[in-house]
Amino acid sequence: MTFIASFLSMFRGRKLAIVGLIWLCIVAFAAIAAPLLAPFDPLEIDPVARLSEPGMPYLFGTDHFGRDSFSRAIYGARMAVIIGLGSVVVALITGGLIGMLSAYFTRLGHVLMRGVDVLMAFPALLLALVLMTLLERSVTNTIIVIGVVYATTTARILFGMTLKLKGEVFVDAAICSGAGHGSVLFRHILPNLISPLLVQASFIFAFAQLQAAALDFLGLGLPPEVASWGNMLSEERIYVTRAPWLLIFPGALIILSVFSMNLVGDAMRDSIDPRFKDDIAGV
Amino acid sequence: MLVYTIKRLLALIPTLLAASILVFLFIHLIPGDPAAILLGDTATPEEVAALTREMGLDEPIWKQYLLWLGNVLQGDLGTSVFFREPVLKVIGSGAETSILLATMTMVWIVLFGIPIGIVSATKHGTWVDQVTSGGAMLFASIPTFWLGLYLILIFAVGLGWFPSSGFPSVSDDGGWTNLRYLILPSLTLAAPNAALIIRLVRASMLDVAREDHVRTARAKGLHPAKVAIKHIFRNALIAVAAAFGFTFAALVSEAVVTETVFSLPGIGRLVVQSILRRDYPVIQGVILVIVVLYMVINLLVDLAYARLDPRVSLK
Amino acid sequence: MTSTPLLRVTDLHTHFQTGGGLFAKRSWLKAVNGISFEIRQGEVLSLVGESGCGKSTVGRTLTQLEPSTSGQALFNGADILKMNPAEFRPLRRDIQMIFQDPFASLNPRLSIEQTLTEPLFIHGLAASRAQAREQIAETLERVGMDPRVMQRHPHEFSGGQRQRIGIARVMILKPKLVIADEAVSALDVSIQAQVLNLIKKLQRDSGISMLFISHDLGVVRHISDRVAVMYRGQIVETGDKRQIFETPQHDYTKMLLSSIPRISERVA
Amino acid sequence: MALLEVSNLEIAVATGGQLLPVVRGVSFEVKANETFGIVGESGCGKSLTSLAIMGLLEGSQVRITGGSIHFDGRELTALSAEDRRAIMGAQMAMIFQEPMTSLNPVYRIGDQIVETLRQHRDMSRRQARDRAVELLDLVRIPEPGRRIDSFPHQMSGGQRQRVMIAMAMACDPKLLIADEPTTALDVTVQKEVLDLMADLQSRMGTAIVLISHDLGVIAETCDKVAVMYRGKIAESAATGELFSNMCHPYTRGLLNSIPVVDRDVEWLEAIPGRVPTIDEVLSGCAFHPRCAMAEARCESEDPDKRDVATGHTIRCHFAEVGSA
Repeated sequence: MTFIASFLSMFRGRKLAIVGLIWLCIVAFAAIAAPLLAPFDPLEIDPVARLSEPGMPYLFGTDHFGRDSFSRAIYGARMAVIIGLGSVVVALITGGLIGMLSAYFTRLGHVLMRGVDVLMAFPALLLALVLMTLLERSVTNTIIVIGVVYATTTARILFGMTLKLKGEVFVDAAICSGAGHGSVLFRHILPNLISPLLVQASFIFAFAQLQAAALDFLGLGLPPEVASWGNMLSEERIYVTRAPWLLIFPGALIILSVFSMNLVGDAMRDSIDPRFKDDIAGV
Repeated sequence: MLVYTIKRLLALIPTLLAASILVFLFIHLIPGDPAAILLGDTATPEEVAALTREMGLDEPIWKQYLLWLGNVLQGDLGTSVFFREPVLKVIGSGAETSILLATMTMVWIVLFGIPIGIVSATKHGTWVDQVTSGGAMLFASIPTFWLGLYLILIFAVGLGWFPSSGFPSVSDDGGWTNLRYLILPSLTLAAPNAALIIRLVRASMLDVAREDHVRTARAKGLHPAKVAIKHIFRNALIAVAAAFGFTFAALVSEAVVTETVFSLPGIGRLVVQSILRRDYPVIQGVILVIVVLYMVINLLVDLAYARLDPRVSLK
Repeated sequence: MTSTPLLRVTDLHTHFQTGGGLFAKRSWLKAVNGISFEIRQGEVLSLVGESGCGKSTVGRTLTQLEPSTSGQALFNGADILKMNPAEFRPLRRDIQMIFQDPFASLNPRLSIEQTLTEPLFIHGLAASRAQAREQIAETLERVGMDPRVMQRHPHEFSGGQRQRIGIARVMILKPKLVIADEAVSALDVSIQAQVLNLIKKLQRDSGISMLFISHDLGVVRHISDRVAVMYRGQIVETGDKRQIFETPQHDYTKMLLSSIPRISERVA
Repeated sequence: MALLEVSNLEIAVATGGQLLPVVRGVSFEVKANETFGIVGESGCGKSLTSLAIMGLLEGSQVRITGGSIHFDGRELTALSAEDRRAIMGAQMAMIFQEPMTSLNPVYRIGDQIVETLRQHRDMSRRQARDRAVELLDLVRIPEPGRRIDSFPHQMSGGQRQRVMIAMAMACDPKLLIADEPTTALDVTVQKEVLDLMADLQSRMGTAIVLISHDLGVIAETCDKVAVMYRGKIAESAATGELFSNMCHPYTRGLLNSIPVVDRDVEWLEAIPGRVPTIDEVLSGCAFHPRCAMAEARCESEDPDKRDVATGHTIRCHFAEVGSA
């Protein structure tokens, strides 16, 4: 309970961030309850109703296959959450471990961080594109690719923060008490990294949406039939003059969700340890 | 300074070598016979056999790498499957567009990012700050291609102020006025990056404003505007300069998308098309060129950084 | 006084690499540059000197927070500088350290009980949480704190209280040697006096030996039996407290003593 | 007529929608050529008082809520921001606790001194630079002609504090405010800096307000002293008078808390309890929870200021001269 209370206290006096948080809750709800909320099957084609305008029964209109955009948007929320959380998990676990261990074990760190440096010499989307050319288009591969791209930045950030914590007096004190490596790393260092990691996670979640949408747009992300906001934009972009709503709705959903996540991340960042603020790569 | 630059250049070599190994391995990671991959679907078995010998594909992999590296150092990045031309020439043909696009974008980023960032920081806590920094965050949340599409829809299709796609070279008819083809793309590309610079200028200035020496500057009786520019912004610039390396990386990433949206004949679109055409030699070449360029730019950023911050020793 | 010293340090060097890399020449900062001293059972030896003289590095080297470059430190006859971390670990119970900054020396995420339980479990001094709690309560009382504060976190305490908790963490292990690194320097004068009295009382009651590192000559005179004056990585003068403060021999000691602003001169 | 007259100064911090008083009813005077010391522990309001006089509270969460600051014939609290700036750095200058961070790291020290000079004096670059060399020489920086082009990080803490003093003295101020100027320095360097300040004062007749937590520094350098506790002046007197006839139980407690170098004391007479934080609500005399003399009255009634000897005032219900 205290955790939730302290989480909510970060949003005191930040009306916009609260709106963002509410929007994210709506997206999360839509993602979980998609089959119950969607009036149509997102893959069902209705050739008669191609490119219908928003109204009844097609709230957001239909695309050029005659699929219901509203239902696709709701399933798109599910995809957004899956991609976002998936990338966060991949990035934080691989990047986090590499960064933390590299900072703590100096010799190992020398080697590992050099490797991270090399990967960071590849601009993010380019790295993602190259990896996608090697892999098949699928949800899992998209998550892995975006996760790997942000794992490098996460490793850098965690490296810096762990290094700072390693120099903390309370870490020296723990060592003097006889604490071993495991205890120092996981009992004394890691708990102090949780809040900055959550902030970093929120920014990765936001960036991942944009990256996934860009990959979809370039035809190198999710398989085209998957209902994602990026695919909705990518598939229908040639109809932009005839059916502008087909781009307005998914575009607005992406922007709102990314903006909300950034606002939430920003609010959280302001309440964490000021020493770590500059380390986090966010908006 | 020169000694420092040379040292830094030497220090780049290990990273470059490691990166080149990754780029080299790229071809080998694709399932199938590398020679067949490099020659494309239309290759005859004789051609494949010839290239296998030429590249030493029957040799151990480290020998292949050295052979490849030797060729790269001589400017031979292979031959495009699609264009049947040297990769370097293919890349060169996209260079003009991409360089002009990047330059124009940087101009917008500096022109919008820095002044708005300064205003946002000096008006900290007021509605001006909320609108500018909130607006910046909103712009950083818009997918590049979506923004591009709507700019085309409004300013090219609707108002007809700018051309909607393509880019004739400045050496073609129209000369430098052809740059108008790049206005919408460069604005599209600049928007999220300028937004990040606004946020960064603001955040660094707010950090610097809390430092002790700013209080000293105020105690001198200086005008607040002078304190903001000469003491706060000048010091914040150190952090901002460091971020320009990342901005370049972001530009490269987003240029891929932007050039595709606006159908610009640049390197970014070349990457995407090459991927779709399975023109692997070109993909490999472009990645290598971009990685080298990125490292050089980071080096330049570091040198600028050293000039901005006298505490960084140039030894 | 003829008994063997608890700690005998001989020609200790701790150097830090300050420059150098792939293409640069290495340079060294000789923070501790050949010092020798000994601490007898139940004795308080102060290391006094100005910032950068290397006094803190001595303490950090003796607790293996920094690796030594050369020299010998015999603790109960065993050279602790030669030990690897695993060999040294059981000895950490005997050699404890009080740190300067009470705001940084406690892990903000752990409750006082968690902080104080850890050393007990590591060294096998408590078999159960209940047993640990008993010892913690007793130690907290010894350092002048209400045992009921156990469940609280560091941010709920003032600087003086945190330093008491830091002292409790040390005393709970019943060490043989305590290294106090600027243990009262960060505290306000009125609180500094309380903590200084506490340290002196605990030291007297338990008869532990102490290496007291400080820049404050007044504090040093108050707490020590013997004093070693450090300057630029070396000890320039060692002696009985009286001798150092009343008949200093070395010019540097004399200069230090004459630099201190004194209240007595203004009292008519 | 005193150069600086602070009367009934009230300062408050705005936190969470309310104003917490942090300096309450502080009054004192400083004459030309005089050094006035303010001593106290952390959070007693001594630094905020000095920042308020200098005019550096503006823009922060802290503001002056009452009282007046009269300086050289003008009421500072009533001046416009522009008029205030004309005084800052010219007639009134300040040096701070942290010499390592008080200078801008990206500019050469000469340029930072020149900036002050050209802000207030009609000088050419050349003239200002020559004057800056003179000033560095004045604060005993060796080879001033060469060191003027140094960056702050190339100097030691003591040298940087000298540069700060040179910068502060650049326009011959009438008042120098020094907020813990030697706290971050080693004792040997502290002595040099304090000697330098005293020397400059005797040459230029500058009035000095010296803020310190160190009774020793105060005793050696000040003509008059105010001891602050929890935002109020607990005791104030000429330095000789204060140290020979200490009255207020807090002042005496503070003195007895200090371990001295000249004699052995078995146990220090520490003040019990802890230094109150600014958000604690304390009724009556703020010191009563820690005071050995406290009676029921102290808990309910805040003592007014009263004289115990000529120029010697205290805020305490009971203490008298010689009662210790």
